[in-house]
Amino acid sequence: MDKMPAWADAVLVPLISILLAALISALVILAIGHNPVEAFSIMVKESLTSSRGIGNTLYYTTNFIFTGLAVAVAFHARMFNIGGEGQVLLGGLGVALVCLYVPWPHWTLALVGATVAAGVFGAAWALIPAYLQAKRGSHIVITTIMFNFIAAAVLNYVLVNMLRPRGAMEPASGPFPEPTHLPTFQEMFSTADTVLFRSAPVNVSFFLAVLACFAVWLLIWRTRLGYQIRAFGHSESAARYAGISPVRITVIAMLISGGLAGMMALNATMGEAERLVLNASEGAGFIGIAVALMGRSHPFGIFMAALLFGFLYQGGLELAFWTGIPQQLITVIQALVILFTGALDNMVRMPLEKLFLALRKGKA
Amino acid sequence: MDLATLIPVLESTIRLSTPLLLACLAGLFSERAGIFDIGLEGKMLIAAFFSAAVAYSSGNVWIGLLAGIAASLTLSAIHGLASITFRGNQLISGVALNFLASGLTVLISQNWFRQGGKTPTLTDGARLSEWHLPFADSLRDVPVLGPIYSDLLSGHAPLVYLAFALVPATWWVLFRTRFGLRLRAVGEAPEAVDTAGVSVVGLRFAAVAICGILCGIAGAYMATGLQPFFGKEMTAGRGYIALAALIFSKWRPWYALGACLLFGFLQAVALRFQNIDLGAFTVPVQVMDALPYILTVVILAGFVGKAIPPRAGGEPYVKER
Amino acid sequence: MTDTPAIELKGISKSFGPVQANKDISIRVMPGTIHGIIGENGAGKSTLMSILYGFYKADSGEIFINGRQTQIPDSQAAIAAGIGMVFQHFKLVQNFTVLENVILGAEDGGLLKPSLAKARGVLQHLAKEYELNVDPDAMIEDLSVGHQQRVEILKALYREAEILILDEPTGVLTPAEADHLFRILEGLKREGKTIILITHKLREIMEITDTVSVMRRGEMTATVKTAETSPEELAELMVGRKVLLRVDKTPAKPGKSVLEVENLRHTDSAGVERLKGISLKVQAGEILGIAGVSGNGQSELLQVLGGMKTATGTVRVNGEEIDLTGRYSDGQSRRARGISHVPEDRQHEGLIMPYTAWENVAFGYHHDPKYQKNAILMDNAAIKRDAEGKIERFDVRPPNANLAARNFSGGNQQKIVLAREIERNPDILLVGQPTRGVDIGAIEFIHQQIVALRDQGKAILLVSVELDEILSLSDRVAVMFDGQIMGERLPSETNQTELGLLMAGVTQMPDKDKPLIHVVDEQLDAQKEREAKRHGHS
Amino acid sequence: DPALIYDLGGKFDKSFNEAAYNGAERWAEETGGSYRDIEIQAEAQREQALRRFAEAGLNPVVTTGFSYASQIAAVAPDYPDTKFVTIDGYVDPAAHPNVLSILFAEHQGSYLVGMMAAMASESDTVGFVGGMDIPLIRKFACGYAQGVLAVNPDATVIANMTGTTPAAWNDPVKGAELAKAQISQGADVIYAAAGGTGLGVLQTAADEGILSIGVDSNQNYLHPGSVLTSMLKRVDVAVYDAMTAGADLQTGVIALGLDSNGVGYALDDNNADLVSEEMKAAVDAAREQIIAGEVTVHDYSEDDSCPALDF
Ligand SMILES: Nc1ncnc2c1ncn2[C@@H]1O[C@H](COP(=O)(O)OP(=O)(O)OP(=O)(O)O)[C@@H](O)[C@H]1O
Ligand SMILES: Nc1ncnc2c1ncn2[C@@H]1O[C@H](COP(=O)(O)OP(=O)(O)OP(=O)(O)O)[C@@H](O)[C@H]1O
Ligand SMILES: [Mg+2]
Ligand SMILES: [Mg+2]
Repeated sequence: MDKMPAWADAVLVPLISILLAALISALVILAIGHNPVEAFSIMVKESLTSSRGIGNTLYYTTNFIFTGLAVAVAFHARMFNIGGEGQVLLGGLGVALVCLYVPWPHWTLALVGATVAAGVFGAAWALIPAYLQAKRGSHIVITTIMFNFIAAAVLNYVLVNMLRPRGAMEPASGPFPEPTHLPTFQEMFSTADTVLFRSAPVNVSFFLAVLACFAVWLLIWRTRLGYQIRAFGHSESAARYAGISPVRITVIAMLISGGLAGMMALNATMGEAERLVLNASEGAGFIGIAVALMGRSHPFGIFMAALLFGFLYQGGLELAFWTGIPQQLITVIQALVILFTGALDNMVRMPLEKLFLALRKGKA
Repeated sequence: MDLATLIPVLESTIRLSTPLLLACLAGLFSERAGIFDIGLEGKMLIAAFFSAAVAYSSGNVWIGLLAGIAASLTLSAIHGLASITFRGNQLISGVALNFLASGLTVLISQNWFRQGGKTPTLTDGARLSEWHLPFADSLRDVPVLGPIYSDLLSGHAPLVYLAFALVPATWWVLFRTRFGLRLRAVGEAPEAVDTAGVSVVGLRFAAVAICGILCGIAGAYMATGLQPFFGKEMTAGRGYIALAALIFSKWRPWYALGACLLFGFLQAVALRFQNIDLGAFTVPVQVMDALPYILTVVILAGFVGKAIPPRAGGEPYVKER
Repeated sequence: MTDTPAIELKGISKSFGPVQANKDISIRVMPGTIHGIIGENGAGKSTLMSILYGFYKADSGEIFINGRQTQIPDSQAAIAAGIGMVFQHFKLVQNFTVLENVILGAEDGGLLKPSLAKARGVLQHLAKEYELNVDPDAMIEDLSVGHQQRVEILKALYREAEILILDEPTGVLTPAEADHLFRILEGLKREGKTIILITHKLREIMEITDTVSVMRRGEMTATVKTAETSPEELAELMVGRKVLLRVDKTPAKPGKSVLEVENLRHTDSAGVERLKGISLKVQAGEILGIAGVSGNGQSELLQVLGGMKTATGTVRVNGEEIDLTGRYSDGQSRRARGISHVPEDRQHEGLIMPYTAWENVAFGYHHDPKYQKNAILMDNAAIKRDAEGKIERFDVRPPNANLAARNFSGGNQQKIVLAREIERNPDILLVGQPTRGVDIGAIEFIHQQIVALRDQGKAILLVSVELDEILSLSDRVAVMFDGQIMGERLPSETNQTELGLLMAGVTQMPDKDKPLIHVVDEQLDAQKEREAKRHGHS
Repeated sequence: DPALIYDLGGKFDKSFNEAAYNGAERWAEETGGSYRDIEIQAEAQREQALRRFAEAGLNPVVTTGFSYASQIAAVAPDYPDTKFVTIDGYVDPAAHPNVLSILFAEHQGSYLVGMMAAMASESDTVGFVGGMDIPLIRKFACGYAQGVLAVNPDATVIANMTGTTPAAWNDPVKGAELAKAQISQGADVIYAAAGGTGLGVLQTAADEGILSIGVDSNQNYLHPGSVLTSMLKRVDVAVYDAMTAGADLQTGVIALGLDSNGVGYALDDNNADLVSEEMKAAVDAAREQIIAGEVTVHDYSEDDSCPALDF
């Protein structure tokens, strides 16, 4: 028997938490001399009410879904993968190599090839930390932090000394050839007379992200591997009793996690920039931690959290555009949202539980 | 490597290690009491800003230090509220506080100083001066020991000596005092502490507060000692490295010293020896840059083995489900 | 004796969310008596005592200590009121020494040194007075559960408790240790201390208590003088129906040898040899009981046979040798060989506590083709159906397959594990501590199931620290000590005393007037010394 | 109205972006006009910001940083009536008639400050601290090293990079350590081209009593008497000019070098005592020679190589 109905826990608690975060954010906006009502309405208007705004929001959402899922899969096996940043960078490298050096006839094939490459490269970058954790007990938190730095160095070297077109100023690869360009929502959904999602970077990889959500859900809750991953995550000794190999699960879970992180690069590299740039991950690896935690490691929750963060990113740019409020305000709002929905949720839940218990007793 | 090259490297090691060490000891107190803290970075950052800002405004570095500590303590209080009082997720709380510090410091700094997140440069009394140990000048010419004493050990900011003194102090507090006994117990078995008639909540808040104070000192040292100003994001990921050092040291004070010195040393070496020319080819700067991190992984995998955190770490203490 | 009760609880109620653990409970305990409390799993015994000790806060009700109304908002207040409690799940810091655990919360002054010195002295004194020997510098995690319990009692005595609550103290003790505990309790009673004893064992209630209270479903159903009642009556009060207190079984009809173990050796990760050449044989249709003080290798024996640990030596199942170190030395392979395993530690091994009951029913058998929908997906509906059948047949309460395992009481958790393992119809059933912490109603049921499986001609290896259980279930008994088999007996030809001595590694009877516990202690000390020496060399 | 989009480092980086900001502010002050500006926080926002401003009718849209080149190339055709300016980026003028690319000859300016460094150095060892190992920074370093060697062929140039993550541009503590490392290796003049990290280099130089050289903006004022000079990259002028020209802006490609005073070295009250007459004379002479084509400073980005320094 639960203390309160499931819908209240799933909807009411996050909702009130977000309202609290918004309230404090409003105070911060007031404190720096702006009008919070105006600020929020700009954010909502420019990111959720036009197809273009939605398109921009969904672009960021796509990134966060991938990195959020990556963190979540590792979490289910009780591992804290802080290495999303590095895995994204390597995934980007995989995408770039495949797009630059394979003569793809059509984007569909290129997408398949690049997805595989992104996954493989991201997974490979997670493999060493996973192996060391499984075999040597080296704490995955340290090794993945270290691998983020190492990945940055690798990418820096590769871009500056190898992939950069001769004489180019930018530490970036050359542009990917035409056939690898992914269709954007604008190309997909616009008709002759109405242009939808004008110039928004959102592209087919969004659907890939949604697919990944579903796949992860299936994996974790419907497959034998997921059953074993969760079992191992809950209790290593019990896993051993059941004949689930800790080494195998640790490595597989981290490979999947790294692969998912790597796939984020599809969106940013193949979908948006159409070349590999130095900072392809843009901190999404870290946002992914917050997204996974807020989404309670459930793909649906991750989708919603990614949407929220996408909204904050897009709304933040628009806010800066229309009011000149610095971008750091958005960072503060993000922090407050994470804090209230993810860490202070019991502050809302506890009184609600009492309320529902009292209501139930009143009825009984 | 001869002494003349070694000493500057080691000096640099000391400077680079100090913020790591303070943050690492901060984390040690918190995590030994069962509260995981990946918000070390944010606390250092916010302390760096407030210490520099207040030191600048007041012209007194010590008032700045107090302000930095107060700012860091505020974040600690939020972390405590979330993870102790409301039994929230400690990792999320830490992540959130890192974001909060990163945003707030620049926002406030811009609001106050209008220098794009930087504070004005501190001068004179607003800046942490260096301490010269007694006889440092007269002993310099003694072979070997002279330079070690006068150049390597002397001439650091007082907070550096404090940081290193805190290692034995931490050890002593943890293993020789009542408070330490209870603190370690609450991180291992809070129910044992509870049934022994000691407040779990009180102990954990105390630990989190100590963590805040030490992070505050770490941040203040960066923005008033190592550098006489605050620049945005100036902690540059050191909180995460400190966290790594903490796990590396298996939550033990002397090992923490070793781990932080190691990280500092590897960085100092990497900074000093870039573009090593091996004749046939030059080792690219990126390799040297990544070297501290690669070596950390190697050492971790080769020698350190499994690090077992305090048993009750990361879990809120819940009596009634 | 006065008329004022040492403890009086009036109208105590407590609910955990929607669960009402205590309902309007009142009880009086006279000073200088031993008061027993019995009740099924989940009846609310631990909750009531935890309220008295200030661990939980009651929703309503009053507490009187020595006639004075006392507020007990936390354990500090309880300690101040002279109450000490030994919890069902010990509240010790595993990697602290005995001394550190004893002084925790009762230190004198800010520095540890004087506190430790003082405690060392007091402990020496207490040890002499109550025969409570433990090495004050030993780490808790290195101590046997029996010794850990002594530490808990020492903690209470160190705080000068006048009222001592013990929650299922004998669940983990050997008979000798339990006897010893009772002598200590009687000594304490003679000194005028008041003792509350929670237990599932009616024999203990009859043996030592002055009065006994019975709890059922959160309510206090009766309080009677022990002298005026009988085990049968108590059992009925507890469960609400008549209970068979003895196992009903026919003589075994052993068939061919199913499990053969030869010279089995296992060394743990710390380098200590835990199994030192075990050889044994179990035939179809018989129960081989392994008795022993916990920590003498029985756990490792089960774990090796169950595929959780590697070992050297030979194990044959139905005449075929099985892999003990390589690719196929895991739980999956053992199950494929027809070995089922009810592990000793259901909470950390046998079940995934956050998993639902139905998910746990597939645990370990998640490869079973009948649980798969296709090559990729599991057939959750099939598992659920299977689980519902098992829940019904094994009378798991509440009969809700969607409830997480952690929300079942210990006895019902055990039934889930048993249902899963027994209904596999294995050739061999490994079963460890099948009734630890389980109430008598459930014990009866579990014993019946094990015997029924035997009667189907299966081989059963039973490990238990309960001599009662070993003696009543087994067809043959082997005693383990220090990683070796000390001897084998037929239940009909041995008794608790002989087995108790074998369990302590004593193969010949000691002097008449030397208390058994001393012999046991000496033996244990000698063993520890040997181990320390070995560690020193390595 | 014109618009200005900063690079990821942000408006107040104390060097490059801030120079652009200063130019825009000066324009606004002098003309009383108003402009819009924005700091982005993610790669994808580059294009978004460009479009936003173009659609809002702002003209010209000025961007700072080489990273905008490819985005402008993608966006410009959609807004033929808007003029785009990329500072440091290069967009093909034939394909994009509404884009102005402004390139700076940083190697020339760096060459001059390199000469000054060599002349001011007593130890014949000078240092260079770069933010990250990227081509632009190599261009700075390479020009600098050539200048040093031109004055003193036996001089040693110690060139270090701060790191490989974005934090490399914001780590004054590491900058300070790099400076100290170079000092211990004998350097007594250090040129910092490392954003916020450079502030730590300048600070340390001041504390340790050696000379430093600032970059992009005039940073002489930060530590008067310690900053030998600053390599000026007149981004402010470029922005000012672009905004002044407004919608009538001439597009194409402009290379701003010594000849057009697009780069140079800073001389003001703060460093007057540090720059001797001979030094000034030598540097000015070199400047004339470079303008006249008598001396060529090798541009790293031309062929990805540097005759004076290994990377
Ligand atoms: N901390 C808790 N939070 C929520 N529910 C609890 C808690 N402790 C006990 N309960 C519930 O309260 C009821 C009474 O539990 P209690 O532990 O007091 O029983 P018990 O009589 O001691 O049983 P056992 O013989 O198994 O020890 C059970 O339904 C149990 O699930
Ligand atoms: N040593 C063994 N002897 C007999 N059967 C075995 C042995 N090991 C595994 N099996 C059985 O073979 C089947 C396949 O086992 P395997 O471990 O290859 O599973 P799998 O296909 O890899 O599944 P998963 O990846 O989900 O673990 C299972 O039904 C398992 O019980
Ligand atoms: Mg398999
Ligand atoms: Mg109980």
